[in-house]
Amino acid sequence: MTQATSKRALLDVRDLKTYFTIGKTGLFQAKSQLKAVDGVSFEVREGEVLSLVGESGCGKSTVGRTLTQLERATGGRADFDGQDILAMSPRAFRPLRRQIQMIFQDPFASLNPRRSIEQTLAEPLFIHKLARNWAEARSKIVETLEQVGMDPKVMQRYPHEFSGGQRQRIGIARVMILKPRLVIADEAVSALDVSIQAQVLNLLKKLQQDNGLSMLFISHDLGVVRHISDRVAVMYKGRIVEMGDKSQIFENPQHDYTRRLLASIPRIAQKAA
Amino acid sequence: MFVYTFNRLLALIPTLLAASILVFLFIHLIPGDPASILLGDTATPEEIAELTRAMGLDKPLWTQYFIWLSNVVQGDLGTSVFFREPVLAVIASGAETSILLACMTMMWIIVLGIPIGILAATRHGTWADQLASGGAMLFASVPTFWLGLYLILIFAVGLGWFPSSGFPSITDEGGVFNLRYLMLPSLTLAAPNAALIIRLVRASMLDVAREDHVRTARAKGLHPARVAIKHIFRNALIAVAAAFGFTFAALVSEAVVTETVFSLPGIGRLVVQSILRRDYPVIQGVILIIVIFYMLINLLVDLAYARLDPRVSLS
Amino acid sequence: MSAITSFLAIFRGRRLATFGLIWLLIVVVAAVAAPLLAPFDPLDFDPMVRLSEPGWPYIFGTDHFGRDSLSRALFGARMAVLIGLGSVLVALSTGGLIGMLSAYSTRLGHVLMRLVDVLMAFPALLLALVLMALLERSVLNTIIVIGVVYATTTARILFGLTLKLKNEVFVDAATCSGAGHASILFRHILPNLISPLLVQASFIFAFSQLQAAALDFLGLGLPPEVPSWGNMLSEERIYITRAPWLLIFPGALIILSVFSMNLIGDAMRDSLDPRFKDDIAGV
Amino acid sequence: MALLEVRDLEVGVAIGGKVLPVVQGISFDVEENQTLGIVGESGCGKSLTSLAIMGLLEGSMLRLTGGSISFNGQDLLALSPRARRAIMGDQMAMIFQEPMTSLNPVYRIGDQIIESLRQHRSMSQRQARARAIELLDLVRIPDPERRVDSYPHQLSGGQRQRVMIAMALACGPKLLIADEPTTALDVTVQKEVLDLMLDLQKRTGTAIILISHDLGVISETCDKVVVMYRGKIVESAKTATLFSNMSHPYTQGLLASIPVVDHDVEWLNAIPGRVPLIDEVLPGCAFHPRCSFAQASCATSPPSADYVSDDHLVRCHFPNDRPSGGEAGGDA
Repeated sequence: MTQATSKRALLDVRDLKTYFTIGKTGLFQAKSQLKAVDGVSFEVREGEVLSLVGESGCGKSTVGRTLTQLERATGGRADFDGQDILAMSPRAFRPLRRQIQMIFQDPFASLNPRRSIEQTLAEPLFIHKLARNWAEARSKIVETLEQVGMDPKVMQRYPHEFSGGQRQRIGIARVMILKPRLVIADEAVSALDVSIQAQVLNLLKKLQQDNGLSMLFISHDLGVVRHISDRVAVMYKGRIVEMGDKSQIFENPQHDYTRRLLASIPRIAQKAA
Repeated sequence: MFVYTFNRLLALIPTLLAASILVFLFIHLIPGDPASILLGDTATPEEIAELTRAMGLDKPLWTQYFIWLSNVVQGDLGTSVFFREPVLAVIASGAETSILLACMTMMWIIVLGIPIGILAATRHGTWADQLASGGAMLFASVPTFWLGLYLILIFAVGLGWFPSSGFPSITDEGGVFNLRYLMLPSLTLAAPNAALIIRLVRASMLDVAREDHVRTARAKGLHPARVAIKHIFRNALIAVAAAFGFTFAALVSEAVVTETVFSLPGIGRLVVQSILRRDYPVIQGVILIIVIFYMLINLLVDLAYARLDPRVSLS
Repeated sequence: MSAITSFLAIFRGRRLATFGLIWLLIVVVAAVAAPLLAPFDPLDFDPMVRLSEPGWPYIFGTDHFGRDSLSRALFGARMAVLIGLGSVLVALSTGGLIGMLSAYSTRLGHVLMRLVDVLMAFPALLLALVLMALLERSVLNTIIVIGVVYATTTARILFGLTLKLKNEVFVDAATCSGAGHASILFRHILPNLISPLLVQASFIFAFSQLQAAALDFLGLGLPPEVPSWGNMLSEERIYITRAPWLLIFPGALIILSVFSMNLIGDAMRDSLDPRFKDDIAGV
Repeated sequence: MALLEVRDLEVGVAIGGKVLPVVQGISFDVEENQTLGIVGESGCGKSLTSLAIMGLLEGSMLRLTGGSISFNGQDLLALSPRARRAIMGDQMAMIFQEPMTSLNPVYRIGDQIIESLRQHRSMSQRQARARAIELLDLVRIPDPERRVDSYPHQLSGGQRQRVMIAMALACGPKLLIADEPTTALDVTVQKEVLDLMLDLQKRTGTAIILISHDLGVISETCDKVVVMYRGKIVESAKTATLFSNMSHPYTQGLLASIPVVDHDVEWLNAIPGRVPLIDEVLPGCAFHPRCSFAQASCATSPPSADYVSDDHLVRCHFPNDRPSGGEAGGDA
């Protein structure tokens, strides 16, 4: 774990707002707005892991989805390597997607059931012209699958033949094969059983360290967050209420909500340890 | 509830207007001069000139549409070529038969479809279920007119239990006993639709039975029959209610065939006869009325749906 | 190859559906080989043998023109398959495309789905009748009319399915990989629609038989001289007491075919992804 | 005699004409006023065990294939369905994992509580309604007089779970089975709901079986713990004993897999591999393919469950030949 403070910001988010229009059913009904993300600012520095932590509905996932243009931002800016990615058209943003990749929560839903692992992993390579033919693509797929701890022989198989943990590894491979600079992990280990979660968490941490990745790690699980992050931002009702180095957030929390969150976690009373 | 209904009625207007444009254009899609189409082959040149002036047929299409629409709103759907009577009166004369037939059919659909569907779902996988759902699918595969012809052959010609054709009004001699004329037609019309409802009740109940709250109900120690009716069927009813709109549409379509088989003086047979007689004003009028009626039925279905499912917000 | 084996796997343990599949294969063989199988010309009439009972050489008997019922039934299978496949093709290609595109592009969807809503305000057979009132009685027109009627429901169904698929996480994942609209629509969404489309196709095939027969019966379907099961019923209905076999054979053929197709559709629907099952209203 | 005595419980799942065992030889006791925790990962059979005890297995592919369940001195499996239903929801109640879907969406929450009450107590509608309001108040639903007429979708997840608890407690059960009651809830809400359950237990003396995948939740709430792996109990002990002296490699691995909030760990000591599929046949110890202490005999002969100390049961061939507790606990 490096001392990240000296490093330059890779992603600089300023006053990000994402509002959703909801509940227009009748002609005479006013549209109402859900302010999912309401003025959030943070930066992700080169090679660091910043965690966004909070409870359901706090807007943490929407931040990730907005930064990958899966949702449209209502306001604010997000400079990636000096360019405001929120202002870009989808077409202009497309080449940048290679550098900003996302890992999804549900390993069962994030892989297309009708496409083999090989097809799934080759697609981003061909889109971004990182492979000119299948032979090149295959050698990269083999390399990446080995990197995530999967047997490359599974390439021809389809997602339903794998367990949740294996699918999440494949999802990580899809991200890593592009050699991105920023990885947004949205509850990437939440759907997994504890013993599998530990494996995947170790893998993510190793990949991050080995490749010097910057990572925005979105999670509700404070234990997981402590394990993987350098810095932590606590979100509550669409805003960041506290942000700081991991040690500060966990050892010396300032905001009431952070304290309440930390106090609510069930602890294991383990005397002999 | 009121506001919701009002909103829904307002929301119908654009669809209705669009549908009315299609209905209006119908006359213009027929090759030939609209005035001679509307007046039939026997029209004199004076009559044609008169209608052309009255309906603005020499004016642009959209002017014609507004003249037609304002006539329609005032209840003037034109004059039947065949009957030489206002179209509305011609349609009205068939309304009693068709409405009574629809009501009796709906009764059969509910009386047969729902209990058999519940039975099949609660006895899922047994021979009773296989008989009910397989039988239902078989009935849904029978052409309506074929079934009607054989019902006539067996119950009217063979056994003589019911009359085979026609329907005197219930205000005529015989009164409500005249409804026996509608016995075979309503059963004919009900068969495929009841079959669909049986399948739907069964499928929806099997779906609901897998939901978590049913396990909660069983964990309360409720009798299985109570769980089946109060918790499973009640929730399955939401999906079934939604299907009643489609059932009505199917009913209207098949009524055309059934009324023809049984020679009933209803609107359905009127459509077919008008098509064969090239009585276009009547065709146009009937379509318009059925479309309006169908939309209102769908609105009722939506309201019922909202009542059945508290998650659908009415405010 | 694996597509065929997985299709056949659906029928394992389903005796009725297997029977349906076999029956439909028989119908298809009859349709293809009708000229070879038919003992007589289906249009040839012989007043000497009118209304003969089933027996030899007229296995299904003859109609009131003295035409051989079996030969007409075999050529009728041709019409059945032609109308079924034709309606499916029309309905799926137009309705499917409208539904898929409308769901994928919200702006386009608003306009197109309104149109579908308006068309759906006309009950199915009524819409078909009205269209037939405007058109000549012909095989092609019958196919187009039935196809258009089911295109509306198909559009609705595909609209719903595509909307669901569009919100799937794997579509988000593909977007994040940089996939464009065409790639998402045709590589990610469409392959997941194939099975639901096949189920929908089987139900349309079944319903089209009933609709075609009803149109024939009302005198608004195929031209009267065309040997179809519906026309056989329609023309001979007044002989129901004198020659009941004239209605039993073609009636049974229609029922068996529709029933078989429904059974197959039902079996296929059961093997669908549970999320998509409710969208397809078959029997 | 304990309130609930489960002996050699077996549950099988019928797939393609065969019945595969998914719960095997489960035995434990639950005393009044006591909380028993059952912990394990998905597919270990913990939920099925609870459904079998409650009597909710019927009507699916699952079968109770053996064993006995004695509740309050009665042999539950010998009872008629009618007598069994008289106990369900009255002396024995259950709450489930998904508060969002476990209540019937079409009925008001008050009516759902009243249904429970009137099923087992002769009460007028008015009395039952008054009692329902009391119960909602007891589970700390604000403004119960008004909330009693709410529909489930008008409540938050935490509130719905409180309603489930109110419904379960309606008839004052002797045993409450809670199957992952807080898994779908946020941590702050989880704490409130768990505190509520323990508080109510203190007042009523209800025994609780708490099923969870979360060792933290188990550690904070239970008196006794049963650890399950692939349908069998691999370790069981008093909570204090278990957490200070973990003896089964799986339990140790499970603990080592959890990233804790209170101190930093560089690498988690994860259990390698994955849970075997239900149709995989493993003649020996089901955990041996993932066990770092496994020896040749582990693959061939199934270990029996033996007491390593008073009340501390371990199913392992070598429960004492390894350093226990901390070593695999992965503290850095």
